[in-house]
Parts: sequence; structure tokens; C-alpha cells
Amino acid sequence: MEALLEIDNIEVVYNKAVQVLRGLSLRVPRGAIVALLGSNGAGKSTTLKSVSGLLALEDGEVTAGEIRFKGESLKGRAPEKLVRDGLFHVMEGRRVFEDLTVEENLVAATYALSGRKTSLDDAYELVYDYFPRLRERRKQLAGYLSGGEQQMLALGRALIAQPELIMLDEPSLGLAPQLVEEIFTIIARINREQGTAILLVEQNAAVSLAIASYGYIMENGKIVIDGPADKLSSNEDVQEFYLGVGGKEGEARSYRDIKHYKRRKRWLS
Amino acid sequence: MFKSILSKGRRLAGIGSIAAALVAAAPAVAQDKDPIVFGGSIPLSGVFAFAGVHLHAGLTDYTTWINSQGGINGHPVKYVMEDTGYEVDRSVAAFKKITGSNTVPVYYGDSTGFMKTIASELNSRGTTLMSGASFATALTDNEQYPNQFVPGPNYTQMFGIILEYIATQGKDGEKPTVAFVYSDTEFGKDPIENGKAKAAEMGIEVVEEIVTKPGSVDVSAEVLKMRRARPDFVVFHGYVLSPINEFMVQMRQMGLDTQFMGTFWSSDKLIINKMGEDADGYMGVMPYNYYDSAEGGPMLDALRATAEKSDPDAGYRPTGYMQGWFNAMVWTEVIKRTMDAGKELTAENMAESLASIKDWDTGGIIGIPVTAHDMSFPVGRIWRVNAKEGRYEPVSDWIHLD
Amino acid sequence: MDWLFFGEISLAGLAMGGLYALIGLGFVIIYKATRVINFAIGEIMMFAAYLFLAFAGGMEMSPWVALPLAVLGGSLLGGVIEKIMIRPMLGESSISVVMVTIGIASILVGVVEMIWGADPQLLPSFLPRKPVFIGEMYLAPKIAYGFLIGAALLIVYLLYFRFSRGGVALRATASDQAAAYSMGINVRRVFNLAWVFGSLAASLAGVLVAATGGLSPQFGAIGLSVLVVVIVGGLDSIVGALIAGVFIGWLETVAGAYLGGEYRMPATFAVLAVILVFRPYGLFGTHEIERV
Amino acid sequence: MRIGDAKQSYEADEAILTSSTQKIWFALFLFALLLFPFMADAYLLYLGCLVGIAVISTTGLNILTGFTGLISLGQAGFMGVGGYTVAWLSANTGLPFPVTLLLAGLLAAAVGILVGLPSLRVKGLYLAIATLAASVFLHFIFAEWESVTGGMGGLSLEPAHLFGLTFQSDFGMYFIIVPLAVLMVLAAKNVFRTRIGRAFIAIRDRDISAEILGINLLHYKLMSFALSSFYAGVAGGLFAYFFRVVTPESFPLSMSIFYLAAVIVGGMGNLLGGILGAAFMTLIPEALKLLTAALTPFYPNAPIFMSPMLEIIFGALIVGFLIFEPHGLAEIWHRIRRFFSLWPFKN
Amino acid sequence: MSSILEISNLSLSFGGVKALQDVSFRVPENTVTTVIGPNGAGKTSLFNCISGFYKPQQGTIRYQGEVLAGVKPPVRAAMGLARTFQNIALFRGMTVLDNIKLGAHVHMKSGLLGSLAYFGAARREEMAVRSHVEQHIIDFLEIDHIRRQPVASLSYGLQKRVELARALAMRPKVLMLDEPVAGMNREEKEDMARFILDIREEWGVTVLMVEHDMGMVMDISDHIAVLNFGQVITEGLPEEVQKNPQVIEAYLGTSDMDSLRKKLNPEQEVA
Repeated sequence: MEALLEIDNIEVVYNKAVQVLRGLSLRVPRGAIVALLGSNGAGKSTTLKSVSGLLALEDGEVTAGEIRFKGESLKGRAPEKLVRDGLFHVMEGRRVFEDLTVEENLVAATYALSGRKTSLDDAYELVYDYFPRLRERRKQLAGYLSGGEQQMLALGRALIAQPELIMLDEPSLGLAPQLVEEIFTIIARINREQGTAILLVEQNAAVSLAIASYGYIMENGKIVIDGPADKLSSNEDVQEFYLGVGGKEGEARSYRDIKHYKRRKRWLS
Repeated sequence: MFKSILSKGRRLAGIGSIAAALVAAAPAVAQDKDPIVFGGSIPLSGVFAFAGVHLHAGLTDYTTWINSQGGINGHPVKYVMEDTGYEVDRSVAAFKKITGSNTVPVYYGDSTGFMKTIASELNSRGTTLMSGASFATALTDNEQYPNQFVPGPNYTQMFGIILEYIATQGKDGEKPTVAFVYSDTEFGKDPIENGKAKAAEMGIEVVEEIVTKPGSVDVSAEVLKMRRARPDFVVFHGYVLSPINEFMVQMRQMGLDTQFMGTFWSSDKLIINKMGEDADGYMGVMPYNYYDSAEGGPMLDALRATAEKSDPDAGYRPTGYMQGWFNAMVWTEVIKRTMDAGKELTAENMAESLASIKDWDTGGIIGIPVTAHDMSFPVGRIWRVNAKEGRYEPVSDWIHLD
Repeated sequence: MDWLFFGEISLAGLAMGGLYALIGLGFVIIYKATRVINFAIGEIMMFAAYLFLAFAGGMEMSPWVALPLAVLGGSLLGGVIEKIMIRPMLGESSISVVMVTIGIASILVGVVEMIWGADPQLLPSFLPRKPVFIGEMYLAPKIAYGFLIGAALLIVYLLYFRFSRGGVALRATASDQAAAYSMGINVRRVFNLAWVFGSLAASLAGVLVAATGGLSPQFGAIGLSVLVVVIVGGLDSIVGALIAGVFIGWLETVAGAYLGGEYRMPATFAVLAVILVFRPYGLFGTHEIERV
Repeated sequence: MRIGDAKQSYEADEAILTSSTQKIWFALFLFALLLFPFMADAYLLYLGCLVGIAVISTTGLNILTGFTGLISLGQAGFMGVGGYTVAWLSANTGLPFPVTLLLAGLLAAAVGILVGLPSLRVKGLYLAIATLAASVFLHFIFAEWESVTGGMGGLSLEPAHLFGLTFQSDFGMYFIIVPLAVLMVLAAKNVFRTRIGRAFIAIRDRDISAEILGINLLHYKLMSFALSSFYAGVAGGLFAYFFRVVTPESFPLSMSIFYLAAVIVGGMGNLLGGILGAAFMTLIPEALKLLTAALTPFYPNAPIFMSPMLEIIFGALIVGFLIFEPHGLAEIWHRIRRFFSLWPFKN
Repeated sequence: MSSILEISNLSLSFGGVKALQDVSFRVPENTVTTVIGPNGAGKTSLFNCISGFYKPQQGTIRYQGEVLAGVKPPVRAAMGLARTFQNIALFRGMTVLDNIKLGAHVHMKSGLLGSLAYFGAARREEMAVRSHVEQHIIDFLEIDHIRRQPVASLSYGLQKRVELARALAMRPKVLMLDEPVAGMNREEKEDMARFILDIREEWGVTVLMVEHDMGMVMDISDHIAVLNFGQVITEGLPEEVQKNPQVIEAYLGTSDMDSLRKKLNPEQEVA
């Protein structure tokens, strides 16, 4: 399958001091759902931000490697241009415009269509088809929506933009399990019906791998395991990663055992 | 924009010639005696620049003229100045700098603030007599400011002259009513207490008293107060232009037939230039003749000739010019008297000479002979704007307070 | 108590307050979109008023041509300031950015003095001079018509922000910058437009205020009153700016009329002090919660 | 300089001047300050005194704004409190100048504390505006409380006196102002060697984590306000003795902005920067005057353009430094020093 | 083992969002106790409640048997509760040494006058702190080579270590560490683990930490509490926690992947 997004060995540094990504690579084929899993602080959000160009807002910088979207390097391209080119980033924490109504939130997203000819009315209809609850609340301020509804709105905005790739950052965050399942069902449906590729960043491994075709697990700024989703979800690898159970013997000694080798010597001398 | 740039350009051309004169500063008649230095902290820029450039021109032209007359008792005159931007600390700096490298018997100060600030130093030095742009009442206090004088009436005296005039304007034997409008500054508040006392003494009722910020400020509420107070006269003090115009226009729109009057710095031609037709009938108190006054006199003619020569394009010269010139005339007179008495040019001696001035003929700069009184010259005349002619015309005789 | 007098004073104050509201709106637009407190707003007003003077007085254009030109000039100035002096400060502390605007104010004063000199000026009068009576109450024509023109722009603005797509972009950016980027909104352009729109409102108000009170390089001091308005209303609240603008205008005038001109500033600053103590983020402003 | 084990050594390590080269230069500098009034003419002496006053006030503002992160637009107001205190005391009591200056500082500090009270609730620019409000009120009080302040006309003072000595001339005042400036800068330096100074900086950098370290925010913010206003009060008192007159217009808002600009141009949170900034900003108009004088023969309109130019340069300096050299003159100074490597023993 | 810190029935919400719901657990004295849980589980909120930034709507926190409600953050610090932050909260404008000295702030007394003069008691106190910091903390954490450097110029790992040093200078009884090894490489993590263990063993300080690196957590913790959706789902020894099905569910979502897959993506099966 043709790669829509290719991340090639990138390194990212914040504030010119803190290195967060250390040679990360991954690819998202056209039309596929790819899950990027990992614990908190592993660098998942940073990965998405370095793709969408929002890194600069936080004084971060890609210092090495290359990111290509539709075969073209993204270096030096303004974030809004990328969005208009079909790459939509749904940020962690949903980030709906709270003082705007639901409808205005969708209007804001139409800026992604600048330079493209499309029927806006159809676009709104499409969103309301996927999320009937948003239709009911179209005149309400987004700030008053529930968490699940806000996540729907965030997805709705992405739909408006008619992107080729949606990058979703932790859509399950803070949602009750039932809602998580509802949202993920819709994500799968969008992918299936609209043919939109999705790069899914998640902590919730199970739901992610359930809808993804391929998965990556990252730790400390790089990919540690990757593979087809069904293979990854054979629990042991993932369990080891998430819970620190077992581990490959011989590779690492326990943190408890290495504790004194330096200090003791100094202490005695 | 072109018009304003043009007028600006003209003004600048004027300055150009002034500066040239400054650089040239060579006496017209060869003299070998030590030069006498006129010092000055001059506001060529800043809020008072509109007057400052003309003060400067007046002082410069007078210097040129006196040197052409052989200087003072054969001593050439040198005018040394620095721009202050009308800021006290810069004025002080200029004073220190100029007096540091010259012996300066007389000095021009640009603001009341500066004059007060420098007073203690002036008093302790005792070498310099100072006057300037300020007509502050305090400066005529011999005790506190023995080395400073006011080249005309002080603000209180101006109010006195205005009130004397107003007193004569009553109808059917009733005294007219008056309102005072003044700015919320030291300058603005200067004569108010004394003015009120004087009015009470003369039986003129002060029906309203309004304080505003100087400059651009909305005065519609204050105008509403005027509408109720219905004064026959409004006296402005402490302003250059705004908000005088606003009071006049709005009060006339209301149908009031009030007479508007102002003190020296509010009686410049600026009012006519900026207000046009609306300025008609405005009255001011001026101790000197206006440049375009119908009167004459040897000194006034000399002034006009010198001005004409130094900048042929300038035409009319504003009140600041007259003030600068007169200042220098007084200095000259004082220095001359001191020298003639065979005394040293100390501040004390010069102040004594100043006090001795009695029935002095100013050659038409002031229409009547003047007598110094407590370090001031309490003389003046009421002038009225004739907007059609674009000039002030006298409406009273010269008034000399005792 | 003379109620008619009080009514007239209040009316004059409210009309002035309408102009304050307009300036406050200009201020809030800039703050909301870019988080910059613009201390130079008074000087931008002044600059536009001088432009008007140049066009209508110097070049003898019809005031009704000069007015839009001057306002346009002022808004352009805002755009340029944003582009060359504010944008490089993106991401710097707010105090630094404020100081930059103070620096800009000083530069503008210098430029104005250099071009037009330090003399006080009067604007050519262009508003009708026939007294306006509302019932028995007299209202000076300049402020009455000034208020109407200002109010017209105010309404246009409110409609624009509420209903247009551009207004949505502006509000979206104000609400969440990064999210706005991710929607494909050109945030830098929105910043620039916010300065243009904000300066436009200020410029119009500048010409109108200068038309009623005269003009000089010290005109920018009016910015202090505006600061009171926006702090009392809340820096990021349009409604706050409108209400506080009208209120502060009224208060200033009433305090000036009843207590004397020297009480205008202290009266409004007293309100400001009370607000700072009891509602530090203004009547309608949002209090940002700090995260650890 | 290496750190040994002995306690003695930590003390040496914590000293302000750690190398002998530094000590020599500092001694030379003090000597030059002492010599200056004997060499300078009246004008330079006057400027020297002005710079001295500005250094004190800027150092005070730097403590508050540069080190504690609390922006103040009230510095001129606090100076006014000091100035009026001195003027009133010298008119109504026979106290010698050290006492009046101390009282000026203390009263200003008290006012500073009062103004600083909202600082726990409001931050950043809201606080700056609270200080602005304070300076409006102070100006109002100076102008209207006629029985004490003399109203718009202000107060005049007798020269400073002590033990029968009268400090009437600039020459005399120099020997009050400059030693006091040196002492007060050193005292400020000391503060930043101790827990109090560290607490200030901690509050500036991150007030929430400062609280976690057991720093009582209100207490230290108020202390910073008090200290800063104390400096301002003393500077204002010296200002009063120097000019011998105080009026409400002696302490305008533009003066507060001037000092803030001096702190920024010099380098926020850097004492040396404050000194450099104070000197630089005070001398700029004078330098410009020299330039004008030099230009006048060729360009006769130069004086007319000077004042607008001054405004423009003042603004451009603020903007330029913030954009291109946010650490101010102090940083430039360090770069020059590094370039010449005058101090091989100090990092 | 007695508990130095006891959290009971703690609830905290912002607006409508419940950050903590009825949270209870205890921190046994002289242990390394770790709170784990997925992102957004409420761990940092919990820390903020303990250090006094957030006021919980319900529940109590007992420290050495004393209820902490109403005690202000600086006072808690003086009582021996020290912490570090998830995003390093050092003072970037200061040197390493000054940052660490700040930790000793609560144990110092000198006043403003002493400071201005830098004389007498004030100077002696500064010297005492300096030598304590040098001999016990800088030496222990092996950061003597950077003591004069401004914090901003240090690597992330070293900054974390300086933050730890500063917390130690507070002479804490309970040291709260918020993700002490996040973003570190293996070697840096090993160092940090060693310091944490030594702090407990040799200084007798109780360590309460939030951390995501399960390898390290399981290795060095004596006691673990698991938080999810603002609730404690279990607490106990590392090996107990690791095997708890609820914990597995919290971290992995489910253990029955096939049915989940069908549920979420019904049509794909058909296609």
C-alpha cells in the first residue's frame, strides 16, 4: 500500500535542551488506521505535533530526520497550509472552542477547505449524520457539551476538513468505557466510509488495536515494538510493556540491584 | 497635508535663519570689550515649542539689533542657548552647562517649574538675574525669588487688568458676572485665588469656576454648567488653545452671548489661525503691542525692521517674539543702569537697577511709559479679535496697575 | 437637586462613554486575539486624528473623504506595528510585549511631532453644529453625532464578529490558538487582522474625540482612561468593554461636573482600584486557572 | 577558584569580588568616582548627580520588577512620596538629612506595601495597572493636599545639612548622592546573596513552586515592594535635596516609564544592568544634544528635530532592546568582557 | 508499619469534572510508595491536594496523624512535605547552587536588615547552609561539577537531579516525586533509582512517587496504589498489583480482544 505519511528517523528537542524523540520512524498507508501506543510521556503527542507543525508553538524543533506527506517533505510548511492540504490533527484534550457554538466550531474548521471547491452544506450534513447529537446541540456553546460530545465535535471538525489523514490524539482520554467504545466505533466507520487514513495515538491499547490494522508501541522517544494489530494484541508483549511484567531476561537488571555500585565505593574511600 | 507641511516649512526656514544668526553671532560693529552673555533655556521643542521658537527669534533678533547699535556700553552681546523640550531637568542641565562655560549676567528661563527649581541655586550664586516665559505670581515675590523678575504683568496682575476692564462693561449700573476657566496645572491655578479676591473686592460676582486638563479634553459637561451660570464674561487661563475653542463654539451654539477673554499665553494669534471665524470677538490681555498693531514708536519700528531683515518671509511675528524682544530690552536696560552706576554686574545690583526703572519709555513696544513694581511691569491692554482682519485690535486704553 | 442638569450631564457623559466603548472594543479585539495589552492605543488614535487633519485641513479634502482615509491609515498603522514590532515578540513574556507597546507609543509621539510639530491643533469641524435636544435636555452636537458615528461602527463590528466567518476565525483564535492552527486558520493573519480591526475602531474614535476636544502630541494620554475601561470591563470581554466604556465615560463626566475637573481621573481610578481588589479580572473578564 | 573543605573557603567563594583582578578594578572605579567631582565642570557634575539618583531608583525598581517579576508603573509616585517627605520634614522640623532620607525611604516603603497588597490576588499586567492607579492617586494627593504638599506650586526646601555642614552645591550633593548610591547597590547585591533575594527570584521564575518550597508569597512580594519603594523614596528624597523644590509635576508618569525603560535597556534582573541602564538613559538626551550641536552648522533645523528625535530614540531603544537584546546592556557588557577576557579567573 | 501519610475519602472536582473520587490509601513510613494509573487518572491532582494547591471538596489528608486541611502550602513545606514537579519547576534564572539553597529557605531565619548588610547572623546562616548543601547534597547527588551553572543550560536529566537536590535541601520527611525518570535514558534512570533508594534507606525519608516507567516502579517500590478515573482501584505490593485484573483492564482496556474488535468494527468482518 502507498504510504500517505512517512516519518523517517526524526529527533525532536524542546527549548533547545530537552530531547523527546530519538530517531522515531513510522508510516501510515493511505486509507489505513494505524495505532501509536505508549505510556504517558513517551512522546506520542510530540510525534503528532511534529507532523502537524504545532511543535513550534511550544518551542519545539525537529532537529533531524524527515517527515513526508503524500511523498513531499513537510519541512518549513506553515501549519495551516498542511491542514488545507489534507492533514488534520485532532489535539489531545479535544480543544473545542468553548465560547463558540457547535455550529461555529464547524464553521471554524471550514478554513481547512480554503482553496478547495466543496459544498459546505453537504459537509455539515455529513457531520450531523455521523453525530446526530451535535445536530440537536448546534446552537449551544461548545463549552457546555459533555466530554463525549466534545470529542464528537472534535471529530466533526476533522470531518468538515475532508482530510486524507486524521491524526487523533487520545480520543478516549477521560471518557467512560462505554463512550470510548461508541467513539471508536464511529472512528472505524469514518475510516471505512470516507476512506480517511487515521493515525491514532492512544494509551488504551485494546480499543486502538481493535480498530487499527497496524500498531506501533513507543517508549522514550522511539518505537520499541511494531507489527500488525492482531499480532500486537496477543497480550504478552503489550502487557510487559505496560505493566513491567516479566521482560526479556538478561537484557536489563533490576533497578534494585544496581543501586550501590558507585556510591559504596565513594563512601568507603 | 501640503498646507501644514508648507506652513511648517516656512517656520523652519525662519529657524534656519535664526540658527544662522546664532552661529554667526559676530557683532555688527567692531568692539573690543568683553561680550555680555544672554543665556537661555529655550523650549524649541516639546509642548511649548509653538512659543519657544518665537521667543528664540525675538531674543536672537534683539541681539543682532543691539550689536548693530554698538552693544551695551560698547560691550558686544552674545546670546547662548540650549533647547530644553520644556522639561525641567533639561532646562537645569542647560543652565548648568551655559553658566559653566560663560559668565552669564542675565538668563531666560522657560517655565515656572524651572524658575522655581533653579531659584535656590540662583540665589546662592548671586551672579545672574533671570526672567523668562513665566509670568507666575510667585516669581514677583522679592523675598523668595529676589533674582527673578517677570517681563510684564504677572498672572495675578493680568487678572487685575482683565477685571478692571470687565468692571467698566456693566449695563444699567450693574456689575457683569464672570466665570473662571483654568487648567489643572501650576500655571493654571496661579492667579485664581488672588483673582477671586480681587473680583470680590471689585464687586464682580464669580458665578462659575471650572478646572479642566489643559489640551484636548471633552468639555461638554462644563459647558452645560456655563449654560446655567450664564456669565457675562469667561476668563480663560492656563491654556494655549484647547479647550478655549470648544467652550466658545459650544456656548455660542447654545445661544449665550458671553464675552471670552484670556491671559497672555492664551492671547496668541494661534487662536485666530486655528479657530478662524469662531475666534471673532475673543479678547486677550497683552502687555506689548502686537506686531501688526497700528501703533508705532522707534523701538517697535526697529523691531519690525530687524524681524523683516532676519526673515523676510515670516511676515507677522507672534506674541512670543515680542516677549523675547522685550525681555532682552529689560536686560539691556538693567545692565546699562548697573554699569552706569559703576557697579558690578551682580544679581543684587541688577535687581536694584530693575527696581529703579520708572516711567521708562519702551519706544512703542508698550504704548505708555512703564514702571517696575515688585519685579514686574504691571501694564497691559485688552485686545479683541477681529477675525475678518485676522488680527487683535485694542479695545481698551493701556492699563497700568499701581 | 437639578435633575435636568444631571440628565444633561449624564447624557453628555454617556455619549463620551460610547466613544470609550468603541476604543475599548478596539483594545479588547487586540487583546483577545493576540494577548497583547496595547499601551499604544491612544497614540494610534492620535496618529489617525493627525492624518485626518492633514487630509481635511492640509489637503483640503472633504471631511467625509478624509475621515475614512484617516481611519484606514490608522488601521494600516496597526497592521504594520503588529507585523514589524509585535510579531518578533511572539512567545515573550507579557511584560516585555507591553513595554514594546510603550516604546511604540513614544515613537509615534515623536513621529507626529516631527511631521506636524508640537503645536496644539484643531480639526476642521465637519459635524453639524445645530444643538441637539432630547426632550428638554441639551446635548452638544459634536458629541451627539460623534456618538452616532461611533455607535454605527460598533454595531457593524458586533454583527461581524457574531455572524461572519471571519468573526468565527477571530473568536476561535482567541479561544485556542493551537486549535485554531489545527483548523487551518492562518493564525498569524488573524493576529494581523485583529490589530487592523482594533486600530480601526481606535482610529475612528480618535478622530471623533479629537474633533470635540482638539489635538496635540499629548493626545495619547486618553489611553489611560481606556485602560481603566478595559480593566474594569475585563480585558478579554467585549461586553465588558462596552458596558465599562459607557460607565467610565459617564462617571468621568459626572465627577468632573460635580466635583471639579481635577477629580475626573481619581474618580475613575478609584473604581478601578475597587474592581482590582474585589474582581481582579474585571466585571466580565475570564480568570485563567493556573496549572501546576 | 576551587572550593576546598574549609568553611573559610565557602565564605570566600560567596564574596562579591572573588579575584584580585576584580578587586583592583573595583578599587580603581571607586577612586574614579571620588576623583570625578574635582575634575568635572558644573555640567558634568550635575549629570553625575542625576545618574546617581537614577541608579538608586533603577536599582529599587530592578529589585521589584527585574528580580521579583512584579511590574510597577508607580516608581515616580514612590519617589514623590520620598521627595515630599523630605521637603515637608526639612520645612517643619530641624532634622538632619540622613534622618529625613531614612524617613523618606520608610514612608515610601509603607506606601509601597499598601500598593503591593493586591499583588497576591492580581498578577502581571493587572498588577502593573494597580500600581498605575496608585500613581494617579499619589499625584492627586500631591496636587490637592495643599496644607501639606503646597498644592500645584509644590514645596521648596532648605539645602541638606548635617553637623553644621550645608550641602548646597552640586559638589556637595555629589558626596551625598554617589556614596549612597554605591552603598545601596552593594546592599542590593547582598540581598541577592541571601535567602531573601533567592526568594524574590523564585517568585519571579515560578511563584507556585516557590510556595512549595515554603516561601510565603504575600510576605515576600510585600517585602519586595517595600524594599523597592524604600529605594525610590530615598532617590526621591535626594531628588528633592538636589533640585530643592518638589511639585506634583516633578514626578510624572513618564518618569515611571523612564525607570522601567532603564531597567529593560540595562537588563532586567541584573544589578549591573540597572546601573548601566540608568546611566545610559540619563545620558542619551545629552549625547543627542552634542550630536545636534555638531549637526547644526550643516543642518540648521537640527534643534527642532531633536525633541521628536528624543521621543523616537527613547521608544526605539525600548523596542529594539526587547526584540534584539532582551538581556540588555548587561549582556553586551558581559560579551565585551568575555571578548577581552579580562577576567581569566572567573567563569 | 505505621503510615506517615493517610489519605481518606478524598474527592476533588473542577466544574463538572471529577478529578478524584473518594480516594483512600496510605503511605507507610520509610517506604517507597508509588501511585500509578493511566493518563488523566488524577495522580497529579492528588499530589496537588497533598501539597495544598487544590482544596479537596471532601475527605482528609493526615500527615503524621495531623489533619492538613487549612494548612497553607508554605507551612506544609516547613512541616517536611517536599516535592518535585512533572514539568521541571526549577528557577531557570538561578544557578544550581542557588536553586538548591532555596530548598533550605524554610529552615533559615535571617531578616531583611541582615540580608542588606550581609553581616553577623545572616552571613553565618548562609555559610552554614552552603556547607550543608555542599557536603550532604551536592556530594551525594554528584552534581558538584555544575553547581555554578545556570539551570537553564543543563540537560533534562541533570535538571531533574537538581530538582531532587532542592527537595532534599528542604530536609523532608516525605519526598513526593512527580515522574522522576520521565524522559530519561536507561543510565539516567538507573542513577535516579539508586538515589531514590538511598534517600529512603540512608536518610530515612519516605518517598511518595508518581511514575509511568513500570520497570522501575515494580523494581523499587515497596507499596503501590493504582488510580483510574479518579478512584483507587487497588493498593498493595508490586507483585500483587501487577496481577490484579482490574489493573490490567485499566491499562490495556480489555483482555478479550476478539469480541471488542467485532463490537467496534462490525462491518469489517463482513467485508
